Amino acid sequence: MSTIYEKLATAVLEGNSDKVPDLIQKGMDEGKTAKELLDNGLVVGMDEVGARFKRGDMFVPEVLMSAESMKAGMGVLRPLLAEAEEEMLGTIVLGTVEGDLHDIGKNLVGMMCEGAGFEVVNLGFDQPPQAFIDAIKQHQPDIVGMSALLTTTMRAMGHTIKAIEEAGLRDQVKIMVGGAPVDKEFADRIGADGYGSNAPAASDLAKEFVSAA
Amino acid sequence: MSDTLERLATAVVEGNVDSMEELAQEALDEGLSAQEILNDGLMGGMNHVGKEFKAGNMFVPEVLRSAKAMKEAMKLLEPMLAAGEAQATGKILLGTVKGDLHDIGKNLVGMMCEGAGFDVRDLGTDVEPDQFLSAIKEFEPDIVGMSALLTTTMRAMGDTIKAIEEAGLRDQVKVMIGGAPVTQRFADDIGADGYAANAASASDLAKEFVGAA
Amino acid sequence: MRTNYRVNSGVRFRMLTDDQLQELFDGVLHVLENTGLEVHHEESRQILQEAGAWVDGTRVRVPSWLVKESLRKAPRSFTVYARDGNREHNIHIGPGRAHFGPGPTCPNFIDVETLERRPYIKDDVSIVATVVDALPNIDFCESLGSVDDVHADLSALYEFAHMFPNTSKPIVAWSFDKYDSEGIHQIALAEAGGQEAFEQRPNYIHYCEPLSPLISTFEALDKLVFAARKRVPLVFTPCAIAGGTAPITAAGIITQGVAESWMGLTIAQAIQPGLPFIMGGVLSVMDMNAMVFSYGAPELSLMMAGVTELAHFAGLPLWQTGGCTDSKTFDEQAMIEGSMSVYFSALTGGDLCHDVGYTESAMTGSVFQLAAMDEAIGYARRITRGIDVNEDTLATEAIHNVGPNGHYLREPHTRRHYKTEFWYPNLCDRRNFDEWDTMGRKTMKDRTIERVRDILASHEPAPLKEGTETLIQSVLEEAEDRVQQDWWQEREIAD
Amino acid sequence: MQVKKTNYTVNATPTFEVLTEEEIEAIYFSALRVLYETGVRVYEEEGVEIAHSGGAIVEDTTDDSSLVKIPPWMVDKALATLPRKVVVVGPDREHRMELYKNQIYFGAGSDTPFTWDPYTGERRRATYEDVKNFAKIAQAMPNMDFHMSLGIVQDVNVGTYDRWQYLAMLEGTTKPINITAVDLDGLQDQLEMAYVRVGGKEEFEKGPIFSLYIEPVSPLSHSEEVIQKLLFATDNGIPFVYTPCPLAGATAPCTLAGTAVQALTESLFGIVLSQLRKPGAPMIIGGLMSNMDMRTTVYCYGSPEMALLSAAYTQITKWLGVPMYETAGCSDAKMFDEQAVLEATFNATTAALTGGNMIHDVGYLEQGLTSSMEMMVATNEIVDRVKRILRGIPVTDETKALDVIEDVGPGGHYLEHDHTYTRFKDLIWQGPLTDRQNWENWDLAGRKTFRDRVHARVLEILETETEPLIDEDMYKELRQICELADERHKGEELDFDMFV
Repeated sequence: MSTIYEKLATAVLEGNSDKVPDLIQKGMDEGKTAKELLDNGLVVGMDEVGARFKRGDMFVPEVLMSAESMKAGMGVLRPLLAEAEEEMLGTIVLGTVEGDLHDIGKNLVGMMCEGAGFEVVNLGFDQPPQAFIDAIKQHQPDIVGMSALLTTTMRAMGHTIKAIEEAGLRDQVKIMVGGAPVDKEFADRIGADGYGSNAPAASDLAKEFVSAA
Repeated sequence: MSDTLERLATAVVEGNVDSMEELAQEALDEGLSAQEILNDGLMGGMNHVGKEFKAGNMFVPEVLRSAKAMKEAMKLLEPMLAAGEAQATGKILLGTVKGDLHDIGKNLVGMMCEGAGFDVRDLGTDVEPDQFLSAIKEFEPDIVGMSALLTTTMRAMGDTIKAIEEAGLRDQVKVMIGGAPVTQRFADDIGADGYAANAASASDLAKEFVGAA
Repeated sequence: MRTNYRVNSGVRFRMLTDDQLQELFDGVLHVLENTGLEVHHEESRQILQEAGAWVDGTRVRVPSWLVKESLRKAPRSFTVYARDGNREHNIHIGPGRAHFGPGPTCPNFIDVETLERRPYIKDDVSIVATVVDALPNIDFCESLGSVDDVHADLSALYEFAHMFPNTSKPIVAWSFDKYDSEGIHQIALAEAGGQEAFEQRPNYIHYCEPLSPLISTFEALDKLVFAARKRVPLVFTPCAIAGGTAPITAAGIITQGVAESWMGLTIAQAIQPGLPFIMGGVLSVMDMNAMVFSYGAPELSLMMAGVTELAHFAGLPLWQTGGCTDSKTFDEQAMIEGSMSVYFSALTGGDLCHDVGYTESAMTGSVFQLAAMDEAIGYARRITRGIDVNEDTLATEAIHNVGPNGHYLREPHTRRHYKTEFWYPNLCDRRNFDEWDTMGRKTMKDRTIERVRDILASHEPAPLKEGTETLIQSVLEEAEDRVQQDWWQEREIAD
Repeated sequence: MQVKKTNYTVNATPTFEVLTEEEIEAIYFSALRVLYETGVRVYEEEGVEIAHSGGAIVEDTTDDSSLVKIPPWMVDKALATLPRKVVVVGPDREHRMELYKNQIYFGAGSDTPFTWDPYTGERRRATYEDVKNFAKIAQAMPNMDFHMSLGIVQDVNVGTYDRWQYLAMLEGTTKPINITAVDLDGLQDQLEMAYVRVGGKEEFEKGPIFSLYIEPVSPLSHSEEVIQKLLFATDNGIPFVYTPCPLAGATAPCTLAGTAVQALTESLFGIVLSQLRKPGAPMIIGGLMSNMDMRTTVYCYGSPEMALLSAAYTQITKWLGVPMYETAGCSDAKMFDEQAVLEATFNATTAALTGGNMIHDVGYLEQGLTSSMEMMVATNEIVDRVKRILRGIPVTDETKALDVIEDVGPGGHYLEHDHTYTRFKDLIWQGPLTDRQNWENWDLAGRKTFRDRVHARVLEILETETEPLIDEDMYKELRQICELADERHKGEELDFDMFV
């Protein structure tokens, strides 16, 4: 017989969103805490998903199914964790910067981060600096993620970071950037805290940010 | 160099089969000897052909056309050369060994050697060791060339060399071998004097053997 | 519901029209009837004469009716079976299906450890067969070399004896003469369970090669007669050189090459009506400066496409050629040439495409070229599979649901199709730069070498039936006894 | 007497198709349905207004966009005036593309952030000099018929890099160019530059020396900048490529047929809008259609699905009667290696067989993020091979050579025959970079690989002194347009250099 943790991890791995809330309920009935179910169940499942994806043994649609089930689990656990005053993974505000309508990469980052257990606020595409500033004020995120697909709009990332600085909010958030023409050097140049070369890397980076914080 | 000789050389290079006899006659009429025409006109042309071929600027059908052109002129010159002291570069006996009907590589070698001024006798394909022996006795070649395209018939080359040895004729001739599966190692193994990777190098090797290189 | 809805199952490629094929077909009949071939095999000449051919010394001319009758007897579709009953390894030859495998008789081999070129040896046979067995897009086996470290007469027999245990994919067996063929057949029968069982489920194909221009050699026919009597499916393929041993024009070389192959067809069908016969040949140009028969020329693909279509027009399967190169090493030229010929072979549906893994114009066999071409074949097969167009794949509803600015990553429609609609590579790398950089900037060559070594370290082919291994040993011993007196042996001892 | 054949059809070239006509129709009518029932989102008021007054239904208008639904009859009407043939020429008027059914032209791709430096062997950000060098390579390649930048010029201002890019290309090539523009202002400047290059507006209108690349965003979204460019190009007689880049499985349906439906919907909207604005305005559709690799999330530039989808879409454009912008000569490999040419061989062969007109992206590596001069030179050779095959198999009395076969007879050879001598140079393809020596000679010559030879060729081209293609005065004039643009856009730049 597998334990409730194993069942939860398996449900996440298999992307079984319907089953996850039931399993959490069952775990609570068995006397497990929300924190235990998260750390020993859901997170273990998602770690395996990440490992398999990196090896090329899992495909994006499968990863997203797993992310969905993780999100479903978090939906149940988040209020309980808050109640227990447990530390949660945190919140990410995401957006594609002004002038850029490409947002598939950013959407993928959003879904992967949700899968990692973050609360994700997705602003959409073509977002001016003010939209980021408003969102930071409203959602108090730990991390702001920006993407751009064009070299011209990459510049808008710089402008956005500057605007955040000027609004006095720069110290509250870690900023990560990404998008096809972006690289580490550019991220450093515009004063971002990090760069994710693709969606899984961005999600790893986000985890790093909050664990370091 | 006389203008006529230069034209002869050019005609050889260009493979102007039809104009050869006329040009050769013209040269004779000018008082040039057959040997001069051969050495400075025809062979000059063929040397150029050889160089161009090696440099990748001329192609087999063109080389053969040049050889044919030279032959045309030789028709006229040969009786005179035989009468005088003149000699061909050397004599070569060629054949594809017993069991092998592949002809193309050996034919190429024959044509290339003719182009280099050799007197070539071609025994054809599927040649028994005995046929080589009687031809050596009768034709008295400087060089015996053998080819084989099949790995099975390769060893018939060894048989043939052995037969030549046993007949006591080995010292009279240089033996060169070739063919797609043949290697230098194999040539050494069966006691051949040389190996050529293709028709052009076979003709070079032959020249080396007779000290004309 | 739709009607009058015609779809392309896979893509459609044509080099020639039916009018042109009919003209080529008539040209072949003309050559066979008027020019004829030199047939260096007395028994075959007798068989041909009895069947209705005109024999004049060694020259044989075949009347058109006899060729057409032979074509009618030969099957277009048949199956060659895996020795172990693994259906995945069976080959169903028939319209629209292209299969791939290595070629035979290269004198050299690229050593798997040192990566250096050296003579092909006995141990290489099992390496090739194991790699063939493991590669998903390689369908049949040949040895990629002539074994150098056994008696020269026995090279073909040793090849078969070492291929057979190491792959259950059907083997196309090459041999020097009838004696090899007998030994090979004995081994195959032992595994198949006797002659009758073999006839029902043949597990190998026999390969014979006549000579261009227009010569049926003794060995080729001697083997053909043997194979036909034993009902072994047969490949009869000349290797004609455009401008050398055949006309330089594509139409000319095809005409001559097919005439050469159909002489074999006529003899085979006279001996064994209905014998599966795979028409040849290997048609390409000679590089007129380097003087090599080119295995990488675009003309190879061009001429092979033409001859494939003529074979299919006449109702025969074809022995295609591809995945080979003139390059001396594993480089970009090898990939360009190999990929292009593999692609055209797949496009024509040429039934059995061999010489995959040849480098250096057939002088050196390479399992690395073979493994890389496995990837190219997979690629080609994805293209030739074409695009399904139906209500589900047209996806108008999915498009409507997602709408402007949405995405499809979570759509059920995507989940249903992403595994089958897309091809996933083994050797082509699609990581982004950072990951590729972090992982050591490996080229495709590096990955190919790793993959081959992985296969050799881990792959285990299906075992032979009990007793077959013993029989193989005794066949080899018998053969060794037969050739013992040869001079070659003396040389070996002298060394 | 040899009677000439009648009732006899010849394949002068091979023929290749992915879809049947019925399948093409199924895709087309599905696209009409999506265009009418799902609609497309348009982020530009004037565009919405033009569509609306032309008969489109406009719904769901927000502060920045509207959903526009086009009834099928509008498409029929637009197709009736759409030119079936588009011509783009080079500034020298000698290089020329006649874009219509089955005509094939190969050319580079544009705007890669990175490039492989041919001297250091390192991947780095592209500069003005790189773009100029790429143009020089393209100029030297006989099978490259048009050009795109193969690099974003990143050692100049970001907001005006497009003008510099065009100038760099004009310095290197006289072939037709497919430009990109940062925005409408950038397009206007480049048109000015083109006028200078050919000697005035009228000369340009006689034969445009560039076409414009416009990329709507999948799925079904047409941004402000895209519509502005479309309208400007239409008004000014600039042929333009309207090319969505749908990504099967991510921004388009996972099935290739579904991706074709969506791409066609996006293209058709462009056609309708351009023809409403100016009946007869020349345009080219098609573009980059590929799939997302579900194991790595990358946008594949070397997948078989890309080749296949491009081929299918080409057939659709042939059926519609509109020039096609195909994709080939590109790869997902990170550097120029065996994978790069494997993928390019397949996609270039497929594109050539299909007959898509403007076949772009030659020289792309790493999913279009990096360009490589080696890749372009290698692809030139691949295309040359394919063109040999495209010549097909002529079947005539001369080529069948029955008499020659009879003359030579069994056991003879053809090397000396006139039939061979007169034809071999034409019939046997020779590639300057392809090696066919035997082992011994190759070994002696230093065991050079294809990569070595290609690299040497690249350096040879770069280091060959050539006459300037534009004179000093013209260069100054062109340069001034770029500098004025820099001045105007100064305020938009960051207070530091982004890249250099």
